[in-house]
Amino acid sequence: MTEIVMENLGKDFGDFTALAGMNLTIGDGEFVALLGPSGCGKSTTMNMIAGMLDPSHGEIRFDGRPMNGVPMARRGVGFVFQNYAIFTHMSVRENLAYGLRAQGVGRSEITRRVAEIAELLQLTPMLDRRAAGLSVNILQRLAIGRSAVVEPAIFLLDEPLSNVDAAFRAVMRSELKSLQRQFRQTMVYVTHDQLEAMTMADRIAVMDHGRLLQVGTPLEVYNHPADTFVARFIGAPGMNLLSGQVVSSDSGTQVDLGAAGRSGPVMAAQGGDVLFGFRPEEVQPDPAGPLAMQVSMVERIGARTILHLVTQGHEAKAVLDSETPTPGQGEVFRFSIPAASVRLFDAKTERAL
Amino acid sequence: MQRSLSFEIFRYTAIALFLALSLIPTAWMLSMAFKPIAEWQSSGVDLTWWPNNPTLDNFRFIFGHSSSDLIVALDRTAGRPILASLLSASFGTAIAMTAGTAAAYGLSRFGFGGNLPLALIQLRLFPPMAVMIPVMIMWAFLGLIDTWWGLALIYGIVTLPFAFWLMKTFFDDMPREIEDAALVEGCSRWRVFLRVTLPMMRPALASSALFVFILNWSDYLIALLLTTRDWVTIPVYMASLSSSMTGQLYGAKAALGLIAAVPPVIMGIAIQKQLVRGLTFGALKE
Amino acid sequence: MSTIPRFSRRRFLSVAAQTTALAAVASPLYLRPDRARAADGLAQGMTGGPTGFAGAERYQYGPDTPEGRAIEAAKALKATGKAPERIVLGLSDGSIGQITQPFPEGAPSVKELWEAETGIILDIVGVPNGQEFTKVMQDVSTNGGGFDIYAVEWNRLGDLAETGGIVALDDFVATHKPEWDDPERGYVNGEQGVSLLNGYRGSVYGVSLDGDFQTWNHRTDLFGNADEQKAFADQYGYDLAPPTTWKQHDEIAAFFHRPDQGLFGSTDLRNQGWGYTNWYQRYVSMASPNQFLFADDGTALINSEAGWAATQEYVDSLSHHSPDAISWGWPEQYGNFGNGSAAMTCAFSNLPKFLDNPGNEGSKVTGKVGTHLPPGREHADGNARRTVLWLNLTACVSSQSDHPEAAYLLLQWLGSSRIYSWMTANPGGYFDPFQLANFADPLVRETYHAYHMDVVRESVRRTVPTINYPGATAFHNALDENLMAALTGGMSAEQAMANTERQWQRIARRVGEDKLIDAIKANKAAWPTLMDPIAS
Amino acid sequence: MTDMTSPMPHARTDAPDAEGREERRLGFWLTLPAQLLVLFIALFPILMQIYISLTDWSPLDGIPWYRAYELWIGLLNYADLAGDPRFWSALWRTGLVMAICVPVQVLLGLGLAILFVDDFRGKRVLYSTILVPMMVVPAVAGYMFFMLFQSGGPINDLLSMISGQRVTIAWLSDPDLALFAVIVSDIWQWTPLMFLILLAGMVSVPQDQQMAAVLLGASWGRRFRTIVLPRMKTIIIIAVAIRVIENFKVFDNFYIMTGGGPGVATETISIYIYKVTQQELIWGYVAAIALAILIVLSVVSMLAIRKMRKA
Repeated sequence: MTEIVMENLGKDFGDFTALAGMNLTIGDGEFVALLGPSGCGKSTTMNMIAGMLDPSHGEIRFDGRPMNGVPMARRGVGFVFQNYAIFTHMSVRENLAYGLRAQGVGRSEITRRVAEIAELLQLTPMLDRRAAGLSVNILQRLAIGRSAVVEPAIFLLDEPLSNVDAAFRAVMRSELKSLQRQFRQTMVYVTHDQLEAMTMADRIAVMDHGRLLQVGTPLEVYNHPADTFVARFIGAPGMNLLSGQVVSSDSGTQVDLGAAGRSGPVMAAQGGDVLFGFRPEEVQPDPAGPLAMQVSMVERIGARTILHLVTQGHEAKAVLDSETPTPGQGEVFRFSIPAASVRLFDAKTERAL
Repeated sequence: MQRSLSFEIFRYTAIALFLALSLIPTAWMLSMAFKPIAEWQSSGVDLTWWPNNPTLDNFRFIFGHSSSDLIVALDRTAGRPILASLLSASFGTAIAMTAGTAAAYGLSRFGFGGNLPLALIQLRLFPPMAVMIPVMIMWAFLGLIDTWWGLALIYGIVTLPFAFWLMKTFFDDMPREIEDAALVEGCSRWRVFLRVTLPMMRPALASSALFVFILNWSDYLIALLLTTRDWVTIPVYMASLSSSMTGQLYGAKAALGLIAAVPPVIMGIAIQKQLVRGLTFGALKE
Repeated sequence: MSTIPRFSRRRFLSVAAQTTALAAVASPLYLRPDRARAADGLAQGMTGGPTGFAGAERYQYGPDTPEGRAIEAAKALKATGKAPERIVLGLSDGSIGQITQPFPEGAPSVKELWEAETGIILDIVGVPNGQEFTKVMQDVSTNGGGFDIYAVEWNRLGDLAETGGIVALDDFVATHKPEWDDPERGYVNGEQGVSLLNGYRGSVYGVSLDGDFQTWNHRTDLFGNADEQKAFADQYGYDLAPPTTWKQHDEIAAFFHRPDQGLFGSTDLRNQGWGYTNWYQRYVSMASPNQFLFADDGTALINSEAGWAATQEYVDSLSHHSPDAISWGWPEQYGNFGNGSAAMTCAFSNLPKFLDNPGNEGSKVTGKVGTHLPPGREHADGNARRTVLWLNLTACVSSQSDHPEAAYLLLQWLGSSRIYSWMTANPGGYFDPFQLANFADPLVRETYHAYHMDVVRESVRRTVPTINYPGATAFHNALDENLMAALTGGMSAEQAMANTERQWQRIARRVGEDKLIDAIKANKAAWPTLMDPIAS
Repeated sequence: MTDMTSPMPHARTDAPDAEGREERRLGFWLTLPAQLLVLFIALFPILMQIYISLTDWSPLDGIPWYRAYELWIGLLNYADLAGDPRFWSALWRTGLVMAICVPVQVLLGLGLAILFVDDFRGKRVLYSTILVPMMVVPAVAGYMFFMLFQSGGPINDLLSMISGQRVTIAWLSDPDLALFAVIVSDIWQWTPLMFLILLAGMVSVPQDQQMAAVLLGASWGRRFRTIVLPRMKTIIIIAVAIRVIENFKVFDNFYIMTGGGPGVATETISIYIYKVTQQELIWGYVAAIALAILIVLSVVSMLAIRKMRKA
């Protein structure tokens, strides 16, 4: 229940800049995901919030209190490690009680709070089991419970789902989300999986190469990527980006995509070279559509079908629901993109236009 | 993790204190090795801590160059004992490592030799002195007394337990998938062991071999009882470095001691990294 | 290895040896090479011996000498193919120099001379000091066969003979006549000396190559210092001089004991394996002419007033020793004395040779060493001054040797007075003089110092043999162990002697009392009876 | 060495096909050399020791060992052994040395490992310097310590410098001090190995668990007690076991420094056996000692292993 403010936060390791001038405010009770590929600086940011790393420059404030130099034990931060860092040589109960004991809480108080948190996390039946050998989702709950029991103001989660197999992730995601709702604590969640970020976070901070690229709600980030990196990174598959030229004609402003044809009318603030972006899901088969590309591969995955499209110099994907009749491999696929779904990016700066 | 300044001060002070004490014997050996005879006196009022007139005479002396007549010229120089130590310790290590690695693999992968872990612990636990009489008789019967190969054989046996235990922990740790993959490729088990497993185990082999070598290299008691003339090892030879002129030839002993430290140091430096990993005995598995 | 075949093989060989020896003498052919060499520097009538230095003729020999006979017999063996290619001699490391280093200037080495004269290679294997017996026992018990000749401590002879590991040399002695008891040149005390050093239960088992009669040394610079003399006389009421009694010895030692100035009163050894040589000296002088260790019936006599008193004195004497005395061996003792850190000490007779030696640059006592007779105890009929024979390398022929006669011939040659005098004069090793000829030899007297040689000869006449009966090792260990317990305060003198007595009884039973009583009697016969006049 | 009841490797039975046969063959051949070496060093010595321990055989008797039956004395050696104060005191002393050396070595090693577990300036050099004693041959160390502990030697010289008055403690001539001195040499020699092993163990304690504990507010001491130590339990047991095993046999530096003396003040079991073997030469008795030790060790080690398996 704390607001975290990062101001011009940066970290250098020698010549290497892990994080450069990060400005981000995480509101009280907010669930923010730090999203980006490995090496983007998201873990560095989190470690600095936790106090494991000292910033090279800039400041972190919790509710206005500067945290620089405050040792991690006194920051009131709960941390859930990638592999949970459960004390496997102890029982579940001992794990849960660890923080309370360390802080010198009285015995009866410990018993009470451990019972409480165990109940909340449905860990009561296994309180006296040894932590080694418990299943992953129990370990996750235990890790959260171990941190939560000392009532930290902030929860930091470091890719907690990366060691979990895909089938189980959905379960764990929803569990995690509901836990966050119960605790209503400020949570910072580090992940490289856009799906996790999209499904759980209130806001997503997308990072790459030590820079914060965009902060916004999942939908904002999805619908209005600030640049081509965000556009490609969010969504599966990511946004199609075809290079083209803005041309003006009688039917309004269009983007000339060369061999693929000319797009329908778009709203463009500038002319010249652009990247023509559209989500694969927005592709509408249209025998009379303005765009045409050759189908190089058809991927049928249950409810959806993914078409891989090529034309000289262009590659794109289209996601159709499986009801829609699809052309065969090698055939030409004609389609259109609704004007509202088109996103244009500057070809040089790759920023959104 | 950041540590406080006071901890850093404590750390350096504690290490400095420990080293100050633990380096005394080594420093003394270093100092003795370069002292001329006049400064050997290790006792009394005119004790010298550091050679006033450093000299290489002690080294020249043990290799047969008598620098002055006052020391009895050596009838045997240190060359041969050094060779004896090198040969017996190296081949002893080779025996222990070969038999130990093979057996460790056999047990770790195929469950053969279930009796070996206990038998080998007992073998190591048992004081060699207590079996030296039958061993002497056996060795004499086999013509192995006073030979470097006889010494290598007993070294190989007494250090076999270490080779076995160390290698077993490595094999237990090693994922089987890689071997299985090679098996699927159609390699025979034996080929997999030689061509896949052993090369992967090179760091483990190196650190185990160093440990075993140091144990063999350090032996005094066994060589004392099993060698007589041609193949006495460094520690046994060292005992003979004394004369009526000057008492114990401490300078010569120190010089030889310094030389004796060279092979372990060289090997230790060569495989410093693996050594640390090798000595965890697989105890860190979850 | 079994007794019977070994015995018959030995017989067979000795018979064969006699035949070949005769054949050799009869055939002039074998003498020819020697004649040719004789022209080269040998004195008139001599057939062999060292050449190339002034006085070499003293060490040369004619055909009718033990050395000459040994060489001729060895050559005869060689000629008939009955001699080995090489003879392997196991020897303390420190002694090897006397055989392998030429001495004096211009001379060959002992080894070179033997090899030149006989054509048999002499292969010497060094054994670390103090390990002689261990190595021999290894070779014997494992049938190692590594040696033709063992050199061991003299009083192990009985033990070793009992193992069957060494051969009796009687037949060879009878054939080749070593003349050890020659009244002019031979062993001190003649026949009796020979049987003491070389014999066991009536047979010859060894050839002595040493004279380790423990001899007392002092520092002339300290004893001659006028200030010291005055201070001493003031304190004790008599003149400072080398002590004649134990009481004087202990007082003088206490007087000079100044550890803070790096000077100890007396540094005779107190460690295991050596310390009891001093106890012996104190104990045996307790009665006139001797306080024996065993009665004739084999009863131990040490657990008595005499034993307790000697032990108490022995323990008390630690007060004028180095604090490290208990852990010092002779190398430390020699090093310390050479460093000028002791007023008196008792050591092998070679101490002055090594430490009062201008060639020994490390020694600070060159020119300052004096020697004296052992201290004694005054009885009604005189002063019983006694010392002991301890260690003393004696060479034995291994029963595993394929050529025992050749090995014996080497020993006869080495151990006879001419070659031995030459060898012992060589400062390069531990072989010490013990024959009358040695003491008189100018070269030996030069090396060992004239002042010392006469004292050694006189000390020999006052020397008590240590235990050399079977079980000698065990007897000494038991004594050692208990004396050490007394020294370190773990036991009273009385307890120590009582304990020793008990252990000795056990050992005696094990060895067999009949064997023991024989050996005790033989040993006793060698004890001196000489009493010195009591100084007024 | 006693577990010879199953010298033939027991084959795994769950691999019935051709591959299984190949595995069995390979497993057999791989373990064979070690089995043969163990058999080689165990079989004859044990049988021979049993045989001669029932006799009064000594090499001094001049009969070879196989004819020792001529000196048959039954169980007398064992009866003697039971009442041999020197044997029991040597055994007790060996235990005492172990009881002092092993904890000190392990604790010192642990302490050093704590200091070395994270990075600091000069770590590599200091680390290598600490390992130096491991590289010195124990026999050589024995000679060095003999010199160091002379009453006028370097150690007293140092003490004199520190205390300001001349110290002449006779370390090696006093029974208690001599034992202290040899223990010091043993600690000096083996602490680095303990350090090496324990550091390896400590480095491998998962960093994130320690971090987690820090974040939960645990002090250094609590973390060490509750996270590091429990994680290192096995490696500490192994380190202790190695030292106990090797320390039980200690000979080299003790023998060179004091020869077991003064008296029997530093006589460990190995030195005692050495002396009985080399000086008293009652080899039937030595065999009885050896077998007694063998039996005791076998029982102890089997119990220890069983206990370790359970844990």
